[in-house]
Amino acid sequence: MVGTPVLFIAIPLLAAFLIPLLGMIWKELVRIVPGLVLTYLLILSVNLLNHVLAHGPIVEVIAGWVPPIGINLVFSAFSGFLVVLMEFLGLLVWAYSYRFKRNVDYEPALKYFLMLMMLITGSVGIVLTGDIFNMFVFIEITSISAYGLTAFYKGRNSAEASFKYVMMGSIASTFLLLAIMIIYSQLGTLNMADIANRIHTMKPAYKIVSYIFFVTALGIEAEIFPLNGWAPDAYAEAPGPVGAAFAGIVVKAAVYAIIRYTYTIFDLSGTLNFLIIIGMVTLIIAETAAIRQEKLKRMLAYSSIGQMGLVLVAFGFGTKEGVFAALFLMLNHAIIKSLLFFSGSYLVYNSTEKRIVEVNGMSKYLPITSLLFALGAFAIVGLPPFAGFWSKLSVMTAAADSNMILIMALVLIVSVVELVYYLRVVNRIYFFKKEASIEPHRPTINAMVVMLVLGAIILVIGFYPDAVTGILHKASASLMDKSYYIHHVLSLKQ
Amino acid sequence: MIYFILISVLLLLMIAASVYSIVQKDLLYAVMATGIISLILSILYYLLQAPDVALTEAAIGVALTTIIFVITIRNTVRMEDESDKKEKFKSAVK
Amino acid sequence: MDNTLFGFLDYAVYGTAVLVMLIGLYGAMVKKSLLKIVIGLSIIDSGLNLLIVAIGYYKGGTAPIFSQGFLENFKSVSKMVDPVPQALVLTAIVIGFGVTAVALALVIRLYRHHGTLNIDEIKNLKW
Amino acid sequence: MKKFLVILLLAVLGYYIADTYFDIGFGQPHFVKSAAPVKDIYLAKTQNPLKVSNAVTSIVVNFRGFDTLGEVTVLFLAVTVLGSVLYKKRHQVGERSVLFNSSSIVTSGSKLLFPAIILLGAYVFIHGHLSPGGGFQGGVIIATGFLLMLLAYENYSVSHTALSIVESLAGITFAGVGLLGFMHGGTFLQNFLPSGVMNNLFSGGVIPIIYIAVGFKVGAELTGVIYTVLHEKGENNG
Repeated sequence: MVGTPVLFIAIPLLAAFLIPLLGMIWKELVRIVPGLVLTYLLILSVNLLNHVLAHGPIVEVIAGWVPPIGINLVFSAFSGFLVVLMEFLGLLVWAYSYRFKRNVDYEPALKYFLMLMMLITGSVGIVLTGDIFNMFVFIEITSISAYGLTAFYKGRNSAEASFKYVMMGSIASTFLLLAIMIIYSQLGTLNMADIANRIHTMKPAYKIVSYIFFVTALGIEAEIFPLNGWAPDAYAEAPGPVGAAFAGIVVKAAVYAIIRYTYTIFDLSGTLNFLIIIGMVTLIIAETAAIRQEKLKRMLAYSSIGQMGLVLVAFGFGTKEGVFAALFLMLNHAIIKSLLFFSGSYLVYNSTEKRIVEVNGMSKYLPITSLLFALGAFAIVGLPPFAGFWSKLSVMTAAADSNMILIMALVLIVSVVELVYYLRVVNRIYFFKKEASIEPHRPTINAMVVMLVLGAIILVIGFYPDAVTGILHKASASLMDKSYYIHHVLSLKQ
Repeated sequence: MIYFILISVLLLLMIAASVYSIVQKDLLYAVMATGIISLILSILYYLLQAPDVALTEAAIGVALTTIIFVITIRNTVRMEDESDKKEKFKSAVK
Repeated sequence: MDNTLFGFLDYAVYGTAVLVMLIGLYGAMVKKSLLKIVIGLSIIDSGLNLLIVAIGYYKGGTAPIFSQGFLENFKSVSKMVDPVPQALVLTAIVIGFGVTAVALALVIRLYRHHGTLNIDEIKNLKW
Repeated sequence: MKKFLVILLLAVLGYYIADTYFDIGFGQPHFVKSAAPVKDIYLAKTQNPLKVSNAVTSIVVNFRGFDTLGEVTVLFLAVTVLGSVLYKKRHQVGERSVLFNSSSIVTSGSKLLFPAIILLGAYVFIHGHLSPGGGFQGGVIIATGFLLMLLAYENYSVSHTALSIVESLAGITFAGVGLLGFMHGGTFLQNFLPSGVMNNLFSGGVIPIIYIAVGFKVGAELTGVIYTVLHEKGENNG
């Protein structure tokens, strides 16, 4: 054993409290320390995941009180996989923005890395925690950092986007607390495993109301239609790497929470069909909206919302193949969408409006970045032999196994729609002429390294998907095995 | 009986204050009404046997939230419809 | 104390809390002034907190404090109100204050940019 | 039309919330029969191994101390975000808003009250495990003391550096005590001090230490919030 799951929360918090002091000594430390913390946590998470895959889940108890008395953290194969993904992406976002924000020597830039680190910590906390109220606290940590990061730039409409996000976020926390209190008032406990163990004794009416409140609250963070009004604005107005962090980290945490409530905690019958329906509606609305967008980042944001809808649909099959496909989609989406955000924000760096027409002929100025963007675009559409192909294929096979022909057709149609709007951008990059010659903003060396790493991962998964499928199978098995989770958490002795 | 009347009056006052703070065009008075809501809440918490929460609500809700609202109003506008932007908090207080 | 009066209170406390929440939600959804929206959000929080504390209340219970007086007179834990919702509300109040402060900071910055608080005039982004 | 739709939506929502909660019932234990409410365990353990008088304190600081750690982090982040959102230019603190011109009665009265308020706040958070109150309440009371001084004196200022040092040290104490418990007992935030005698000032193990740290942290953070907002005099309207 190299460490325990609580370090994922304790170390970043300690660092966050230290950073203002360190900043008084040497300003550069404000940037470096979050990177060191994230590196350490990535190594820790990989080690723990290896341990968990071999020996079964770790349940960490806090303050010496076993569940259901105290709060506990659960590092299973499923949550561990997401933690590794989040810490990895967080490290990449940090490395990408390290020099990007360097020339901006004003106070928000110093706080940027602190907020980024807390965004990742909050998301990791949502994934790890085994207590519903503790999850509320982590959701608030994540959202407050996200408000600050959205409002980062002064010149744009970022404050407005952030205000929208604050409004939706506070309504979300209201619903979350209402649902938590309904459950507490019936079962007298806040521990997830304990609730799952006893939920069959609750009145069905209470179960339905609290489930709907939970999904409403978490759906705001997970960008489910019609609760995603804040998302395109926040993505468009926040700095590029933050958009990648939202798509890759925050949304993943919220989807995790919805899935945890649906699969483990509630035993309602219709929830899986409910997930399929909201997922399909979100998918259709978001993809049709993405075609109409004129700004690059808004288009990417709608595409991201649509992908989350597809993930929910895949989770809604309720089979092991469906969960596997959903996890594969989440992994691919996190990596590919980050690459698109990273490279896309350089392609439109020169304009303030960030319109899609700005990318005309950028391949002459930024050949490698353009190539990486095209790679990401093809991968997310699902063209072989890139990573996205395998996840779309696994969704199709899972749908076929569950006899859902309609969904297979829908996935195909949506892929065509995606192909249309992504090809439109790639076409502009390669085959349109720039009217005025510009001085392009070249990617900094670390940004380039980050993008190349992501591109390499896309190719590796594309040509050799077995590299990840083993872990994904184990993760999906760990999510499906509800009684094992309950038993494992509640069997701890003082 | 007194307990009953007290709670009923407090609850009615709370609803009245919340309606007032939504309806009132003068944001300063609206903020004062939210302060009153918090004050009533802290008494209610005390009656509901939650002294810890009552203390917190009294300090945060009544004092701090109200004051940062007032500072914000001082830095922005006082009237909701903004037809008369010139009317400022300062002149009203003097 | 009279039972019928308590019967009325059964509905009064929850009803008021829900009503206050709805009034705040109405303000947050309908009003045009940014500050009014923030006021609405803080009213929602008030109603919600009252609701949570009311869930933990037991008729005739005492505050969850083992003072000298309690230990001498009552001795029985069952006479105490539920302390868990109170602990949760403490957390929720402080978090709500943090969110309100952030929202107000954004209001100040929006006013600096646009010179107005009316959302119809600020709306550059599509809703 | 929009108002009508909103009212309709709210009526439906309100009906479901109210219906559920009315059904749950007010004023008596409402747990289902098979439930084993954690509150009974909390109340029992508060008395015995912990020897804390205030059950809310024991829950907030010990049983659910992780929530509290997250909560002070939320406040810390709120201060950070506030500074980032309201920042104007480098090395330039905004002009102070003057809410009202204070008379000499106000100023001298504030001067008289200030030490009393600080003392009250300190008392509240030191006795958090014995009586109602604790870190949050004490911290908030201290912040109101500073608020009074900031309002009464136009030129009264709090050192921003000192605030952030106090805040950071208190935060490090909290997380550090947690990690000490981790090293000592194997779990984060575990109590590693003897719990003493009930209703004594020195009882409850690490609970008073954590609550004092929370008090300092919350006090510094809220003072920081007020200070930051107060120094945001609008540019457009002088």
